[in-house]
Amino acid sequence: MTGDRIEVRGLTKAYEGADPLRPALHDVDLEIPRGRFVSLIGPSGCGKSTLLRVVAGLERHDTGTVSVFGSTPERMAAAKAVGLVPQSPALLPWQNVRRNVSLPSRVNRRAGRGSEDPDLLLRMVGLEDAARKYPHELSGGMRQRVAIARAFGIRPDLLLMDEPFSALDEFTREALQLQLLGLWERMSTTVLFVTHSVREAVTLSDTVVVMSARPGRVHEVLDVDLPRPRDRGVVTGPRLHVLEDRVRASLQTAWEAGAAPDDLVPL
Amino acid sequence: MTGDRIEVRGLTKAYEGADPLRPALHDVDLEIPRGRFVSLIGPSGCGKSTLLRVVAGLERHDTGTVSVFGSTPERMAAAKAVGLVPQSPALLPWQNVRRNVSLPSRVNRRAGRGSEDPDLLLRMVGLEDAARKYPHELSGGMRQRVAIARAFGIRPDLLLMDEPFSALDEFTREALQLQLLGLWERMSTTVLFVTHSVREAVTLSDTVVVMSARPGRVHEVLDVDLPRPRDRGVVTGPRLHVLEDRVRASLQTAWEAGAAPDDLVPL
Amino acid sequence: MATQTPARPRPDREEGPRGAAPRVRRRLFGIGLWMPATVAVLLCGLAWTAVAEDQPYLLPPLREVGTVLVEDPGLFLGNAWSTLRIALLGVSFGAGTAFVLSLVMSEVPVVRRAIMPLAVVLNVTPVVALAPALVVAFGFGMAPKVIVTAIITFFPVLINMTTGLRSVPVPVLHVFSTLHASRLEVLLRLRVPSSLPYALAALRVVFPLSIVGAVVAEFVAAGSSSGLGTMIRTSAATARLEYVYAAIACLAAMGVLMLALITVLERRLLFWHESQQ
Amino acid sequence: MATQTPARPRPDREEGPRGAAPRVRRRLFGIGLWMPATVAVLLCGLAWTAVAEDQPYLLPPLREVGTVLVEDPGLFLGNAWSTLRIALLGVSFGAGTAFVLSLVMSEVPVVRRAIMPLAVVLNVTPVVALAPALVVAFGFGMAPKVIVTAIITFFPVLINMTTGLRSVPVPVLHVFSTLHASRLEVLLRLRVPSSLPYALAALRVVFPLSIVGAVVAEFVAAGSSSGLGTMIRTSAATARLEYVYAAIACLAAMGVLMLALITVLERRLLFWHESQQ
Amino acid sequence: GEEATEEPADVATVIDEERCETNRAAGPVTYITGYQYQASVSILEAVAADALGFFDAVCLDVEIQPGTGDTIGNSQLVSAGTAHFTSLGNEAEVLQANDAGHDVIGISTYGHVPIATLLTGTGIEELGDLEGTTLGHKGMLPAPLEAMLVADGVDMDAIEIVEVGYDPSVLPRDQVQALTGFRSNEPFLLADMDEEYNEWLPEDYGVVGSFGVMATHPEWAQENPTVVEDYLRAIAQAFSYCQENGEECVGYAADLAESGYDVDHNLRVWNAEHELVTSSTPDDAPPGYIDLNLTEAEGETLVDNGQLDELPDLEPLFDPRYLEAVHVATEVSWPAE
Ligand SMILES: Nc1ncnc2c1ncn2[C@@H]1O[C@H](COP(=O)(O)OP(=O)(O)OP(=O)(O)O)[C@@H](O)[C@H]1O
Ligand SMILES: Nc1ncnc2c1ncn2[C@@H]1O[C@H](COP(=O)(O)OP(=O)(O)OP(=O)(O)O)[C@@H](O)[C@H]1O
Ligand SMILES: [Mg+2]
Ligand SMILES: [Mg+2]
Repeated sequence: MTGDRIEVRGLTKAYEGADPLRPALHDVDLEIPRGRFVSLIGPSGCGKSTLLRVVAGLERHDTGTVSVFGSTPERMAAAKAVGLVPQSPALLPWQNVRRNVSLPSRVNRRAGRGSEDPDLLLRMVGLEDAARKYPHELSGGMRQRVAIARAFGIRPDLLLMDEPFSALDEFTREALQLQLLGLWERMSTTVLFVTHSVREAVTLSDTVVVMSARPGRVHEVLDVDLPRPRDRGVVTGPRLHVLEDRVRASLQTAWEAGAAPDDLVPL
Repeated sequence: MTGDRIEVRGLTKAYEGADPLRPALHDVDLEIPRGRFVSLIGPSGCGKSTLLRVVAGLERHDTGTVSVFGSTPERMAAAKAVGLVPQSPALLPWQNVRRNVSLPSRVNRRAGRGSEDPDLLLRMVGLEDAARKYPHELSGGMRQRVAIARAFGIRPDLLLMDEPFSALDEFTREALQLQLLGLWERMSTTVLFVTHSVREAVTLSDTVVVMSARPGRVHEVLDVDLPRPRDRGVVTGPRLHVLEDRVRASLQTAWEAGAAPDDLVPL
Repeated sequence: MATQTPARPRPDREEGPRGAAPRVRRRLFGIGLWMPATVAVLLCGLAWTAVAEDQPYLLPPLREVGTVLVEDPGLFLGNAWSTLRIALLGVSFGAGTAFVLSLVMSEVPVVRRAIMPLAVVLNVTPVVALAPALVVAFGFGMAPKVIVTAIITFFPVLINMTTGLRSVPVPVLHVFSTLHASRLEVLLRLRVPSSLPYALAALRVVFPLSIVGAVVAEFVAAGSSSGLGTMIRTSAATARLEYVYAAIACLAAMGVLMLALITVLERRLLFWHESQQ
Repeated sequence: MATQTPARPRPDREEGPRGAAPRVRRRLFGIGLWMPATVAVLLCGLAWTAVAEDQPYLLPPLREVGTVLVEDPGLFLGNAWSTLRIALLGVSFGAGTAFVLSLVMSEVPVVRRAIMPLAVVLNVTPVVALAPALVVAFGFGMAPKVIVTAIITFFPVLINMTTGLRSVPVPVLHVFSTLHASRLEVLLRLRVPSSLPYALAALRVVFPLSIVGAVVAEFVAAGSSSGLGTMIRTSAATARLEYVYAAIACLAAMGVLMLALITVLERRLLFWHESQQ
Repeated sequence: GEEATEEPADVATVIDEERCETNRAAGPVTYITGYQYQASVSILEAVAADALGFFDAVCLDVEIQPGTGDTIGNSQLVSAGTAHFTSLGNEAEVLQANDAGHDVIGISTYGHVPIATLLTGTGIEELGDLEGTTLGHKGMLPAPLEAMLVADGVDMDAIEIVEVGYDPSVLPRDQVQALTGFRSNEPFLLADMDEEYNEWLPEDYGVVGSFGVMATHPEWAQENPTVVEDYLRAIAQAFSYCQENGEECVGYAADLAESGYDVDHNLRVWNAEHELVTSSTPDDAPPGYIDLNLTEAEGETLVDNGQLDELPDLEPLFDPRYLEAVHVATEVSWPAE
């Protein structure tokens, strides 16, 4: 039965105008049971964002199939069940923070999903003071937080986050990770999470998918069998470090597989 | 003598239209001797980017003085001695990667500074394959690397980097950190480096400046008395971990000082 | 809940970040704004006077133009109002239709492909040639003149809006897609606001253009007995140049006023756009 | 404000990322492009015929228009070339001057404040009123007509460029500032390319406008013995409507061609812009 | 407006050497037509004179420029020296041009009846019926027509006067009940449309008028009297030639008009106009003669309807001497013939 998972089979995608021998994604297979928290990690340019966009139904692919909980990505979106945090915050510059956050509740009302109170969302990401500011008056991290709050607001079935915490300091990041885990647990959301932080991938996920570049493909899928909730004890324990090291090692081989021999020369 | 350092004294800046009681920067004092590698770290929205822009002479300030090696930020720029990596990559969308990287060599030629070979720069950041791509065909991390290569290219006296590695995976990041240190050592560049990674701040810098928010101010200045070069032995050693923990502790107090009590509520 | 001072659009920021103390500039603001225009106008006045002395049948002495204006302001006001009404009605119809059409065209490519060539045909058809037919169809009233003005103002808005509606950042479009925003929602909540800088540039073009349109309409459409265009025409026919140029002065004043209005509008609507930073 | 724009310039992507297989659409591409326009033109033709039968004074039978065109294509080609030459010269001068002025104005606020009101005055002055004076000043040649066309095409370019030159992302400006790029370099390397979408929208407006300008110029400037405008005028006076509309058809063809050209230009110059994604 | 299609009409020089030199020394002479290359009296002759080599025969290098129909504009061009001769619609326009500050004088007047005509539907049986109806004109109600209406006791305030375009079909479509026109133009166009109409002629109401006036700059004429004389000489010669050979002359005009030409219609215009000239010229006067008495009467109509404040001194505004100098009795002196 495919109704309870995201299934990507033999996915290949080359961007138009790019070298067709080095597609952005090559023969990617991936299976994500409903309710899982899956991290994507891999070298820069390996196709993580592309994969996310394909799963969200935002990008055509060349061959292969993508099904999301037994339906197409498009139909998922129709139910307003997908929350997206793109790599760039993608805010509406002419609306203030509060209206940006409450945007989903004003769009596609017929999907009939309730949405969170924007003020609560802003408190969640520590921006209640900035509610009336406009995007051009925000710092980079603040913009990212607005995008996160916006995605949280629709209580999505599937949450696609592309490096959502990259511009945040460790403590804000940690606080938001907790918020994210809370949301995930309460709503049994499925999360596909792109990150560059091995530690973040391991502390948050059930599964870490390591990708490699040129062409973009799945290098290794690692299960994180740590108990939940991931409280301080778990997060600082030795098992975590072992896992971290395994992911890092996998990432290193992925990185070396993708990097051409003379890729990184010292100047 | 102020000729051999960057001096910021009593710097206060409030953006127009924002609450004047909570300026973006409040009474900031900072001294950076020439040739130092200084990291700025602090909660999101504490004014790191603003401080960087003021030092670069890109933003007016209300009170206080800023002098860069005994001259004004503007005169530094006139000598094309400042390399800037802004928080957003800020590439020219109509030029390909190679031309974006070689932009500094085409601009302000009368400053008469030589500049690096763009192909070498692209190899440095692992983008020689993407030389003919346009920014809209790049991944987020690739764009960031283009911006880094561009800033390296002018062999600046002062390098201002605003979270330059935030969108890069650990290994690419590490490789570029090495490149950066190499550049810094060879050219005795002064580096002001904004990061959210405590580990990055400690491994790279001579000094870590911890800032706190609301209003943005200097919370603590920590010296990193680790030997150079920071090879593997140093970087994995226990002294580093102690320092990391000190910075993290400082950052935590800074974060708590800035965060309003009810800032981050669980949803 | 802490209430924050809302960040508002800022009036004057030409000189970039490195400027003198802002306070001083504020003081000079008024002078800086009006001086250059005044000087330019004065210079033109001088040049005018020189030519007028040399070739009186080309340009009337400025003094006479002034006299005419001062002696019977009512005459000019009345005719100006008559022309302005046509201009405003015309630009409302023309720009309005263009706006709506551009929305439809941006959504339905077939419509775009069908309409664009027709719009071009309409645009290159000299209205002067159409005017008689319009009078036949709509009689001697204001209608044909309003239509001529509407035709003239239609195209710039259509073109600018078409470009503007397409100028949307892809990531934001993606967010709307995942929300499964309807095409209408994407249009109204994303494309239309994104196109505002283009729309306002178009308005800057077509508001003055509407005045020209109204004047030309008065020239060519049958049944014009009032309006500055009629005045220019009849005065030119009897070589009463001072009236011609007095009327042109009124037209110019109307145009400058309209542009000032749009600038104010722009400041309020586009405070978020990079062109205002 | 970094707008991230993935994806290459693709020729035909109206339907968003979720479309059918691209190959099939490629095949239909040609038809899809021409069909709607053809249908629209056919429909207009039918409407025309209906009106023409009813009111032969208003519209001549289409057949007659066609006959006239077919019988003496040389006549129309010659006159079209004559008008086109004026239009192209006029738009080069008008748009060129506007381009240069907009550069100067964007750099020197004083110049902007001095010139903008004069530009508005020029823009609202009905050129029809100016034409006789221009003939006196410049003789019977092409000059006065080119000037009239230039005046008409000047303003839209000036306005769009002024907006376009200001639409620069702040972070990129900052990079140029730290390089201490001269104002000229910022202008040429940053502002001008950034303004291209606006410039091309302006060209789309003013190229067809230049044709109207040339026609109107032929109407009002003495010494016009050739050109489609003259043809429209003299044929209308002798009620030879089939010539009037055949001439208008030529004008329309010229306008559509110009627009197609600009579309091609846009594809080549703006592949990087979000409006082309 | 270049010397297109120069016919190989090798007319020998008809004036003596010295005069020829004087004319040549004056350089190119520009004539701006009243309205395009319309085959009206005073326009067609110039076109024909050029094509037939009559100008060459008097050693003149004449450049013909098509006018736009804007007579004030034309007189402005003459006044500014951009052009040297122009055709004005009637003598009243000479007065108006001078009133407007343009320096032009009339040197010949071919038609001595108003060419303006009032066309009405067949329902209008007397001018009084126009009260309460709409009258269409093309820019300005011609003075002779207004004089005609006033002379017939029509209450002008009771007529709605509107400007209409060039399209005469507004009359049969009943958008206007009366339409001003030229005797040589609109009646033919309406006839082409198979429409019935009534035509009202001002002279039937005792209103005088004129058409086909050649004008030039007074000072320039004084400096170049032989040029003006010989110009009129060639025109006069062309007039008599085209009376016989209308089709040929209209053909020359058609050659000049690069943007299409309605030969048949223009031939009708020419025929109508030159017949009016002949019928309005007394047997003892040459075509083009100037009669200041008639001019004065015409001027009065302008004063009456307010287009002129007062009648100026007519003497300096018309100079018949140039025409007279090249005529022997009523015949143009053209020695080669
Ligand atoms: N152009 C602006 N107008 C008004 N306020 C601004 C502007 N830019 C920044 N601010 C405000 O100034 C404060 C500091 O912003 P800044 O960008 O310097 O933060 P930062 O330390 O770089 O944060 P981050 O780590 O999130 O990038 C923030 O509160 C922000 O809202
Ligand atoms: N719109 C596009 N057109 C052409 N090529 C593209 C486009 N978007 C991405 N690519 C290419 O596809 C590859 C994968 O890009 P993608 O953005 O998916 O990488 P990523 O894994 O998200 O990298 P990063 O960690 O740097 O964000 C890259 O080589 C990139 O150059
Ligand atoms: Mg990415
Ligand atoms: Mg920042």
